[in-house]
Amino acid sequence: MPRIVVDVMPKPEILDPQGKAIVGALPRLGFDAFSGVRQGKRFELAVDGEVTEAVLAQAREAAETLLSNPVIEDVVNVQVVED
Amino acid sequence: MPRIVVDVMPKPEILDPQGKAIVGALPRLGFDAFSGVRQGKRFELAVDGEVTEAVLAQAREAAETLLSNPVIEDVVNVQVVED
Amino acid sequence: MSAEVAEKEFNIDTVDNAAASPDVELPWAELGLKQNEFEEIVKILGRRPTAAELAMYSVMWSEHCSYKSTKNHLRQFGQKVTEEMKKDLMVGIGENAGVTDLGDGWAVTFKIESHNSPSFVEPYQGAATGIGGIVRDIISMGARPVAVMDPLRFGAIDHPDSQRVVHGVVSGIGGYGNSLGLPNIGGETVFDPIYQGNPLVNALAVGTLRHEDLRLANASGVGNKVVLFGARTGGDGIGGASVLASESFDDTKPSKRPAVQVGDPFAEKVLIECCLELFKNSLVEGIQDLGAAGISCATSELASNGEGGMRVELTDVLLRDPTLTPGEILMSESQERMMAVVTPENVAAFEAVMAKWNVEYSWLGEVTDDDRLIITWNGEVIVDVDPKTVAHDGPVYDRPYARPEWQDALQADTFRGSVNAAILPSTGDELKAAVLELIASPNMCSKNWITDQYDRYVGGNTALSSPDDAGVVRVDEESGLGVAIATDANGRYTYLDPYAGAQLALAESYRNVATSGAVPAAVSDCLNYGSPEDSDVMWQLAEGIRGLSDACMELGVPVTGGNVSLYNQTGDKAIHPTPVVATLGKFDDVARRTPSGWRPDADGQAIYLLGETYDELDGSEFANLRGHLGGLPPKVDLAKERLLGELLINASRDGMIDAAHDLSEGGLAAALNEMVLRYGVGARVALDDLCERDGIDAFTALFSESQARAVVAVPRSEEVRFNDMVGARGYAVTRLGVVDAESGALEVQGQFTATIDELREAHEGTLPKYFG
Amino acid sequence: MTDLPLIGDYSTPTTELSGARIGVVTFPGTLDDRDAARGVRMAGGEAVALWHADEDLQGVDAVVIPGGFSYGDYLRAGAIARFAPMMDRIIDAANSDAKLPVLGICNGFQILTEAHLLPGSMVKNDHLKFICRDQILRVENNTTAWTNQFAAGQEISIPLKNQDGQYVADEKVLDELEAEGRVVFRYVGWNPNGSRRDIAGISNAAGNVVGLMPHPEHAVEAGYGPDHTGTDGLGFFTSVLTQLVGGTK
Ligand SMILES: Nc1ncnc2c1ncn2[C@@H]1O[C@H](COP(=O)(O)OP(=O)(O)O)[C@@H](O)[C@H]1O
Ligand SMILES: [Mg+2]
Repeated sequence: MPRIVVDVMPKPEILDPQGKAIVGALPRLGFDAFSGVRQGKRFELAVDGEVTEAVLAQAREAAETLLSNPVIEDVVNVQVVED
Repeated sequence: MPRIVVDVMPKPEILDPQGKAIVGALPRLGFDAFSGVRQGKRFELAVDGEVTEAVLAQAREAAETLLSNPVIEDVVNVQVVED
Repeated sequence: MSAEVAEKEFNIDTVDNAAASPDVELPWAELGLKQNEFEEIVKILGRRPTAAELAMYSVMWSEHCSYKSTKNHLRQFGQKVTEEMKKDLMVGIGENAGVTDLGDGWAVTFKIESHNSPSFVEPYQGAATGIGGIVRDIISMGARPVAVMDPLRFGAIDHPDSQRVVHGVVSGIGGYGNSLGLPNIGGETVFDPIYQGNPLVNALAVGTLRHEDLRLANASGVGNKVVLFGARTGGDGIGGASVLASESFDDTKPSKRPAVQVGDPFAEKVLIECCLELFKNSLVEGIQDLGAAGISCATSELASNGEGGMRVELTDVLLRDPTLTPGEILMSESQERMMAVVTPENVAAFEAVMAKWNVEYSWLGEVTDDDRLIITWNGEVIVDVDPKTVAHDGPVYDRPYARPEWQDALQADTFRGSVNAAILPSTGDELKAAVLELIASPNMCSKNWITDQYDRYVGGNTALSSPDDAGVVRVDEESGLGVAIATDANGRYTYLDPYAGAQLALAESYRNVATSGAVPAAVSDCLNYGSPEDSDVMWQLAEGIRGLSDACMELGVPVTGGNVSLYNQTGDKAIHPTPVVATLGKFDDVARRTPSGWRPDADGQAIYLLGETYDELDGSEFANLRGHLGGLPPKVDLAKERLLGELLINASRDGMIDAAHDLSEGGLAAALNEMVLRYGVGARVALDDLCERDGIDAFTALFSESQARAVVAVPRSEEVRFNDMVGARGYAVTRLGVVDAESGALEVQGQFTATIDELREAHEGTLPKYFG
Repeated sequence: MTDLPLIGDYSTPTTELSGARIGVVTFPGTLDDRDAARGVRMAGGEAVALWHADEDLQGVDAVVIPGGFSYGDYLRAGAIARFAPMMDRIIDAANSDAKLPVLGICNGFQILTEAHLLPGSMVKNDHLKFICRDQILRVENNTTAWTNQFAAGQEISIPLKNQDGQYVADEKVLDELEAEGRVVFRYVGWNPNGSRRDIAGISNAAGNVVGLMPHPEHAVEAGYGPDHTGTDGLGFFTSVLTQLVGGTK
């Protein structure tokens, strides 16, 4: 069954407390290769039938209106994935 | 600057209350094309220098140990993204 | 629905099939049954069980559901009761939770339960679903849940794994409880390496109801409908049952079932409101929550407690995972589900309530006039049992027990005997350093880091909560009628003396409730022990139950329900026996509750110590700080506890005291510190009279953990009355000093002065230091 | 809400403020609706239950959107609630000439930002933990519908309890809020969640819509508020009743 993946990330200028906590924890665990971390959300929308343009348009609109808050977040990706 | 994206999703057999809440809301907003939603996490790890195999290996290990909880989540993707 | 299900390729093991194929190998051992138990099932049925029946018996006859190792002992809770103790008991042991009459048509129900091993595997979800489960027990009595509590035990504070467990458990309890709108009014937090691989996460919920709203879990009335509502059924909590995956018992197809349950607090919140609306409109005849053993438990208990039988079609269960087999559906422990019995006339009204709250439901069957529980799969009978044999007639064992060989040596190893007296603090400076060390220690430090993560305000009825001795909630806003609850246990005491330790747990929670001003009325307990198959542990358990039941009788408070959690051990090493005892007290008006510290306007009030102090340091927090555990716990004197309780309650009723704090772990040193820090108001005290009267030194006065003691603050105008009251009852009392709002310090005259800032830094710094 | 078994029921006190009808919205995951209704009643008003799925404002004179977890809030606090039919009515009424007074508390505040009645948004507390404590606030603007009974600069103590309480907005919006006096409350002594510029609550330009993270409804009755004595939250409810009776609505 095809799925549509929607990725939402905190806007770069908004402080991301979770990302910050992870950045702090990484070196303590011996991971020293990363200079920053940001935590966003990944949604997988299951589609029963075919992913038509109309379905994709719905996904895009849902991403902008419900799945993200444009004040603090950007939709960085809306993409069809086939299993 | 290159980034490594890590995607983490709740295991398919595990209840995903977040996804459930979204599935319930979508049709009320007129989005009727989706039969299921699961909500996971997307991490973007910033790398200062080059993404070597060693850095990628660190990202993979961090994904499995810190960024995901293997009891209830799967790492579905670890991938380099260049801007 | 059925069409879709019919496509599933299960090897459906019907009752006919079972009768016709007696020799099929069944995975009873993998499901945790013993050979004799399996043979008993065959005898009961007169044939081999079907796969679904095997699933039901195996979960219902597990230790967790059947109490097979403890049943013979637990009986004492029902036997050691007087008529007087039964007077206010509306529902006793055996139902989902006990119910106690509060007066004015109000009743209260409360229960404590464990969620220990799930919380070690996945601390957040384990703790969260622990709260979820106990709250559903309360709803199923027809009550509105009004508060929760969380007695916790973790491993060593500085062990690396404690980070994972503490963060996960605390945020899980908060994350679930806060989302339900239930104030957290107290609990316990203990750190001890003995719990490292086996933390204890106990959860308590309390609910209130009008008498007429009382509901019981039984299915009566032939033709009444059986409905399952709430969350859909998934494969949660049946990881161990994967042998049932194909139900053909060829384990070539291992199924992927989540061993951990994930909670959905929003679904539970909606379930609470929806059930209350059902109760209010009298739409259900019987109701049962789904917890351990899921539908197996709900159907067999409803059917066996009712008059008739029950017939259920299992393909009508709404599934989250369509690959589940009948056996798995019966065993699933998916959260946030309830089962109810509804008369045909009420079906439409029931459905309207579900629609309003957007809750999914499915009608599964109905109450029948025979005594059978019959479960079908697409019409074919896969379960045909006498429900009593599933729910109530499980195996019962008289496990062998004996006083451990090491017990005498342990009790002979006293603290005084083991430490060089020279290292004990004696000068003022040494005593001050010891007090600061004590109040900063993991067990005695402030638990604010934890309780600040819990909502204590929601509902607007919380009259006392952490750090006071008991949580107090108002039940009736008009009259102020309310309840107080405290939970306690000291695993070290119980390890040293399992009988006395269990009594001490009761004594402390009883004392805490009385200290708040409430009249102790009922008890719920969660018995956390190691493996009952170990005769040492079984002895601890037998002694614990005997001790607790004797003490309940003596204090006149009945046990109304509880929970047993066994096999709490890492390898062969059992945890300390930890019988967590919750005492519930009644308030005619919570406005007269007594807080555990004095306020600035108490300046000049007299500070009194009630009770006597003996040289009792074995098992104490001070001994623990010095790494010692041996000897005998403090002496139990229940007659004194009762008397002390009466004094504290009377003093509250007659307005003779403005603050009271009982003495327990950490003794007088801990109590004075906590009373000063409660509202940041200092005090001046002297220990001389106390030391002289009781023949002890200042160190013992500060750190002994003698029982039946409390510190109170008495307004000057009440001193004569207070002394008369205490004197008339012949209770030991000594004036320690006065509240001093100006000094900003705790001064122990002739010994030391510690500023409030010093005390606060020591007391409140510990948990943030370790956990951030 | 009120048609459910409240723990005890008591009648509305009769004061000169009674008569005003204040709606209290209940979503399925709302937790503090009973408390908000109690606040309204203790101040002398009549609390009217408003159900999220209904479309009828029942002629209320003002609305409180209380705290809780509206629809579970797993996605973002208030994200789904903002689309409820009752919210459409409230948004219209708040923006209409009548300028319906609306108070959003905690989750209610989050819903108001999601609904764009108030600017900015809330993200997780900077320390990432749920926090419940008594919090001191300074009343920075005492001219709104919900704060007119406080003195300017008055410090009040009410409970704070949330997980996603960190107020964020871009610098331009923040400067605008400051310049227009729309920062209504600021945290004093300690910023409990990392909110920009210590902001605890804001209003819209007209001052009829106010949102804040702390919980005035948990500080309306002595014995059950901060430190078991505080009743500073009552001022929110007397403010709106005073404004309504004063005919300034
Ligand atoms: N995990 C917890 N959850 C809620 N409250 C807690 C927790 N741990 C401790 N507390 C509270 O902190 C206070 C001090 O605890 P404790 O020293 O065990 O009390 P006591 O000795 O009076 O039984 C009590 O009010 C208790 O309810
Ligand atoms: Mg106490």
